[in-house]
Amino acid sequence: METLLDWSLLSATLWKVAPLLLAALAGAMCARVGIFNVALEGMMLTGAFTAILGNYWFDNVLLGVVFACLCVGALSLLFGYLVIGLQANAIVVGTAINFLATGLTAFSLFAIFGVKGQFRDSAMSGLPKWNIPLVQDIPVVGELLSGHTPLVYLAFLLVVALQFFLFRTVMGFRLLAVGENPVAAKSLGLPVRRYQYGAIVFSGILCGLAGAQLSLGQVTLFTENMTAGRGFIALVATMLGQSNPIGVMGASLLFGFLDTLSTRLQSFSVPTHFTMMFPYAMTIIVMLFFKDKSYLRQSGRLDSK
Amino acid sequence: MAAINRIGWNKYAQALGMPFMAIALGLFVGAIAIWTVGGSVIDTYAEMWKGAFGSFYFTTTTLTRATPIILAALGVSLAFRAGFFNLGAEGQMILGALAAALAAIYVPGNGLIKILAAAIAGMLAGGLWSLLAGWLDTRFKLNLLITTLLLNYIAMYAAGYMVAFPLKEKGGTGGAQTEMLDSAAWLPKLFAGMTLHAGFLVAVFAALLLAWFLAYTAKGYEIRMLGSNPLFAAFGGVKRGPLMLTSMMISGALAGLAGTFEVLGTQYRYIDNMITSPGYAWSAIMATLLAGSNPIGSALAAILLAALQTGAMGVERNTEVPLEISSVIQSSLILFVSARVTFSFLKRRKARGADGNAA
Amino acid sequence: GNANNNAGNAGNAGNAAEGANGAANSGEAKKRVVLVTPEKIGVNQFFTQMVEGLDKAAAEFNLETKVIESADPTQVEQNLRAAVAEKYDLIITAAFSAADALKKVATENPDQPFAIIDTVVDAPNVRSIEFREHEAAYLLGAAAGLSTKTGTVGAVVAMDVPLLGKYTSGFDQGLKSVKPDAKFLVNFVGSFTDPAKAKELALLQQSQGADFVAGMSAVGDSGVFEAAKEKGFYTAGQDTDRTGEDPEHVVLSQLKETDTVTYETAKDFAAGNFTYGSISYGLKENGVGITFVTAESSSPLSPFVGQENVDKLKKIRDDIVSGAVTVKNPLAP
Amino acid sequence: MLLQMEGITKRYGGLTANDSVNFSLREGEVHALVGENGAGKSTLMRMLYGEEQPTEGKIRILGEPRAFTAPSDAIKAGIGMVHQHFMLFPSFTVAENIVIGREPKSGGKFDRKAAAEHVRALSEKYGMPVDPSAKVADCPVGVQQRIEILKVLNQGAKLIILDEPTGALTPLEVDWLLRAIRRLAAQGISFILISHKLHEVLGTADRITVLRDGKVTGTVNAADTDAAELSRMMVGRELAPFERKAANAGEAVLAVDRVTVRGPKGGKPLLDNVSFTVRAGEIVGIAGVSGNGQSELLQAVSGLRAVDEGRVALAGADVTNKDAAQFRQAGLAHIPEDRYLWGAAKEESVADNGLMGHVGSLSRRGILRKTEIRDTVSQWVKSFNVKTASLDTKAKHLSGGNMQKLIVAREMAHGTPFVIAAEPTRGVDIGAMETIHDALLKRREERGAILLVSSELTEILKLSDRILVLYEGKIAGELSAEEATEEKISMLMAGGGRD
Ligand SMILES: Nc1ncnc2c1ncn2[C@@H]1O[C@H](COP(=O)(O)OP(=O)(O)OP(=O)(O)O)[C@@H](O)[C@H]1O
Ligand SMILES: Nc1ncnc2c1ncn2[C@@H]1O[C@H](COP(=O)(O)OP(=O)(O)OP(=O)(O)O)[C@@H](O)[C@H]1O
Ligand SMILES: [Mg+2]
Ligand SMILES: [Mg+2]
Repeated sequence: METLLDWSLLSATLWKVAPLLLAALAGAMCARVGIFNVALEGMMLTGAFTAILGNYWFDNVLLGVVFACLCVGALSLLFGYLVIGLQANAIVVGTAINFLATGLTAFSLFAIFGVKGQFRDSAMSGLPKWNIPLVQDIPVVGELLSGHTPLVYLAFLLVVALQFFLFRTVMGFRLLAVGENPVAAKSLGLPVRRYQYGAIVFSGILCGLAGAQLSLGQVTLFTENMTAGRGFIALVATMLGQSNPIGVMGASLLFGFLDTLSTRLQSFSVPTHFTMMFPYAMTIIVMLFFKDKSYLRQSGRLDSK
Repeated sequence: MAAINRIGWNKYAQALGMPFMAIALGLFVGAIAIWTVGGSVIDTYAEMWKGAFGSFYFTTTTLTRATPIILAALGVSLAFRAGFFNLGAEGQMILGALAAALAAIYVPGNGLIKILAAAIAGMLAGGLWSLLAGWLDTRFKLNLLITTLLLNYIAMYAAGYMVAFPLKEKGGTGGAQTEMLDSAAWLPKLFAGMTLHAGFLVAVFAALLLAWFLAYTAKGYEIRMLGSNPLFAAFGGVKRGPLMLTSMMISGALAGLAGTFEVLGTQYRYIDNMITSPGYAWSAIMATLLAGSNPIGSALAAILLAALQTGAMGVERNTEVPLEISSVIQSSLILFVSARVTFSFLKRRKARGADGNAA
Repeated sequence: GNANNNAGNAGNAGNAAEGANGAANSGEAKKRVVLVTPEKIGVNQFFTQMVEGLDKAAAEFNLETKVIESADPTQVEQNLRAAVAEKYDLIITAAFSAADALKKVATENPDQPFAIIDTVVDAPNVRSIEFREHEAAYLLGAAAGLSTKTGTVGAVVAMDVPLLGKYTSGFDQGLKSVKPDAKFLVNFVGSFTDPAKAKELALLQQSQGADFVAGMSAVGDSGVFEAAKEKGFYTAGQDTDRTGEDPEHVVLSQLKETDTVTYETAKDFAAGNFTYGSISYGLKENGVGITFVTAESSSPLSPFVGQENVDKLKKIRDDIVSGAVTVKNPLAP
Repeated sequence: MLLQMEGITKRYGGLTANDSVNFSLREGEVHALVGENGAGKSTLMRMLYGEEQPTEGKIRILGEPRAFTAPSDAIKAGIGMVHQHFMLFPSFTVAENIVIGREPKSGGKFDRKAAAEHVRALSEKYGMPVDPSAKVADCPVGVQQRIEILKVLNQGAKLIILDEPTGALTPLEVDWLLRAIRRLAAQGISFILISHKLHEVLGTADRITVLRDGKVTGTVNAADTDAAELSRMMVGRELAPFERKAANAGEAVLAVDRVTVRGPKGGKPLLDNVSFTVRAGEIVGIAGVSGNGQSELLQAVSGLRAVDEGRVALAGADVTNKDAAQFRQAGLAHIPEDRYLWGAAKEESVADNGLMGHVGSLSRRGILRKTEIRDTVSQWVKSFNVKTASLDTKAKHLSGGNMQKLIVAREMAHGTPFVIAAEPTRGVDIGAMETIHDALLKRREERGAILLVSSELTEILKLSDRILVLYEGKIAGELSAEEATEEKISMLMAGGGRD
């Protein structure tokens, strides 16, 4: 019972990684066009709120998710306009958007639902859990892979799709070009800004999905600040995964795994503060074993423009 | 004349002028938010102003709040200027504050000795924590952005553990906090009955000193060049490794000092989350970026951000506008200041006028 | 849905009261009471209940009331000072994070009456109100011990901070008092606002054999409730009676009557018999408790607990009140 | 007429970069554009390419007036531009760089195989060999130049603008490029060629237009003019005849002893057992096709790169594997190969760029002496005729040639016994070249030891007392000033060493 590693550990990792992964992919798309997106946290929070709101208004989970994507897409458009259109510093704008999201969701919660802090409606149904016909009967694998919400599967599917998009399609190729050398891309006549806006809005949609998975998939409720720092972890996962969809997935899974492991460590009378520190410390240690690619180092200089 | 130009007052004037119209636009967006909740726009802004600068007391409160932001922003500015994107101000402040509290409690001696010991301990702790990230970069090529972010969490939990268990005050109310400092170790207040403490003077002095250091000293010059083009600096005989470690160390020490003054000047003990919950570090990073890493500009931006926060309290106390809307107003102001709307507007209009077509 | 807490300034109870009673008492100046919270009320039941208690007192005793939320604890001091400057007749604040600021402000303003809830500030012009949550937690632990079938129970706790030790330690004492060999699992969320993580931890404890998992994770408790509903185990809430949300699985609630306490404070002040010094609320004073044992609940009693256990618990309660059983306060020196 | 630019004026605030410029181009013509640094050549071309819009004037293509608001418009009109600073994606392959914008695709999928095939065919058609699957970052500059031209050709350009295409090429590559231009022109493609090297221009162009201070001073047929006339039109004066006194070399200042620098694992050494000395009062020229170890040699004798074997001594001190600061202390000044990579901080002011390396002498107890700094730098700006608005202008706003002059001034001012001059006149106009050459010779008179590396053989021949030729990391031969000829050097550079 008190073993450190068991199968449910991996299964727990898988489902709770989904919002993280979606947000980290969002970060990766932005990084690919040369924008450092620290607003992931705020966008995810907005997604979580609007997903619940949409579900409540339309009484339909799917519409709830779509509504979240639209709202966060719009928010990311604001982010894009300030950063690309008005040349504002991405980190300042991102931080301000995080702040805005905290205030706006809390306020709307009160304005719309008339409650403070939390909205929960036991009549509301969350995202369905899909059991995969044959897979679910395989002993261990079934437990691991079956019974997740559609967004969990979508998250992993998106990894493959984005990997394909970036490295196999023409549009992806041009997007990479825009990120690698915007001046050259512009002189070639590529619509640099359009690509940047596209990537940002898409990342907004991904954050909408991430939020929806959190508020309609993981649980079925909204709480002020319920992202609880996941957006920042996603940011780290983006960087750690070097903005490669597969790499980002690896980093997110690593985080999820370390986090699950850290809760298990709580039962081994390790002080809680240290178990909570564990994923972060381990990540630094893991980084020692992965050689830093130049791309990553450059992203560290995306800074003070 | 020449001398004036040399100091670059023009640049400062511009740095101040540009955000001005942006603030106006931000206020406009905020007005929409206030209007939607049925508040009076004029009253709300009046209360905001009063809350920030409306009386001598509130002005000093704003400056008190600005003090840690200024110091941390200076640290961040220095690192940015040297080309290192140090996002670790939070962790550095936390450890600085904790170390300062310990020194002030346990170092024997009179008040002055305690204060000095606390300042040294705070700066050392913040500096070393920052140095660790720098060292991981120079020695193992670990990305500084990631490590500084991660080290924040580690510092936060480590300090949390220390005050929740081994260093928790005896008896007391059960809060995760250290004992209260001996009142001898409290920083003197600048005015009776006000919160503003001597740390503010140090912060102002540090801003001037850093501005002077970067513009007028050889090391400051080397740091600027290192940040601007590291290969050029290496070519010219600047040693990256030691210079990086020094600037990270000083950057962290300034953040540590920010934490120290929070302990010695306002809280008189280390309390869990006392650095994180007011969001000092992110404010500092914003202030730095708003000012383009210019020390004086960062200090002014820090005061602006602090004013927005204390102003929000004024709105909270004296109007029916909910607290959440204050954060909406605050963030829209920041968004527009950051965009330097005026600047881009003018630029575009000019471009259009010249070309006769939209760019 | 949740109760409409009507917190903050959005519905200013003072003005409402004025509208209702203004004509009747036009001659006499109303007493003005302000509540300064040390942080955003947000998700914190503890504060929302205080606002409710204050609103109730305002309506009943013709008070003008006001709530000031601080954005973070560093702002309490300026808000307290502003409240003094505004010449409120009574300034109430709460929680240990306001204690230092209050100590300072109270000392500088010796003629201003203050009250602080949930911690003690030693000053002649301050009334301090404390809770002995560990007593209620003891009862909850005992209830869990009496009810569990598997011999394993758990608690999902917001953070590993000393203050919450009152809950876990009390629970543990109660549990062991009725079932010395019971297993008590404790996991920490690391946040007060993370229902997803709380749910994950509850599921973990269930998989480790717990059939009762107490929610002690503030807003996270909702996540614990969801887990209980999904996997069919039992759980309990905090502060207010939350059994109504899902009586089948949320079988108990540990109560902390901050609303009553705030109400009583305002009432005493309105009636002119306000006293200073420290008051402690425990089981004896009915300031804390658990549903079905110390307070009625509109929800049906779950068979998991059962009337027989409730009766045993009532006995334990009486023993604590009489001093026959002492619950150790982990924070006591 | 394929192209007519009529009365083009471009103003930047108060500065007039182009002043009623008329310029035309026929089909299949090579039309060269020459002029001093900052004369307005690039500006004129940027307007043609849609990167800037003229303040006044008209552009006609085949007689029709056109307005280009973005490069994409110009590309559509069949105009391609190869910028002086390449516009490539270093981490992409050659094929990817060439086809970008018109990628072969199958249902949205980028068909990289077809791209490689297409590029192979393209490079055969135009006789420009490239390896489609190589990464651009790994390609030598000459190949990168080819890639740029192929890219433009692939876009279907009928009019190609080349802004100083030969600046970074080796003589062989230059030769090859110029012949390719003639060949393509014969196929009907038109070229505008910007260059500071008059012999290239005279040998390649059909017509030559000279710009001075933004105005056209004349358009002449290449066949009817010569270098002297062109330079008179450009600079407004006759250049002084060049004179060089015989060498009188003294003791060794730089001694390189059996230095080896190993390359990436398994590969050949980048420098293989290289020994030579540079003595006081002489200029030693290093020639070689790029990629044969010049860069590594420069870095090894300036403290920017560690050596694996051997020793380096500077002015009597052993400086093997010391860092740049210690080299400088021992007596090194260094005009770097790549001015923007090593030589300058673009975002900083002219004054700050000038200060680098002089911090010690221009500060007292760690504090900068601002007045002296400004006096010193403005002295250089004056003596080297650096065109800059002020000392506070950011370096990125200086034209490349002016930046180069500033760097030369800064490094020569050190007065060190040893000077490395790597490509000292790359991208500078003929007037500035004269100034820089004079400065180097003057230092030689003052008994300085100078190591000159240049891809311009004429420059090497003109300045050097001794010439060393590097081939595959080894010294393939040494020639004295008297015996050296372009042919002999070229032969050594190509590996035909006299053992
Ligand atoms: N965007 C701009 N803003 C202000 N001035 C400019 C701008 N672009 C060019 N100039 C100025 O216009 C003048 C002409 O520059 P241009 O680049 O055309 O020179 P050039 O002939 O190409 O010089 P070089 O031989 O050094 O390349 C220079 O004085 C330059 O400083
Ligand atoms: N924003 C600007 N403000 C002022 N001048 C500018 C600006 N942008 C470019 N310039 C000027 O435009 C000119 C041309 O720039 P460009 O990058 O084309 O130089 P270049 O032709 O490559 O230089 P060179 O050929 O000398 O190496 C330079 O003289 C530069 O000073
Ligand atoms: Mg040019
Ligand atoms: Mg040029």
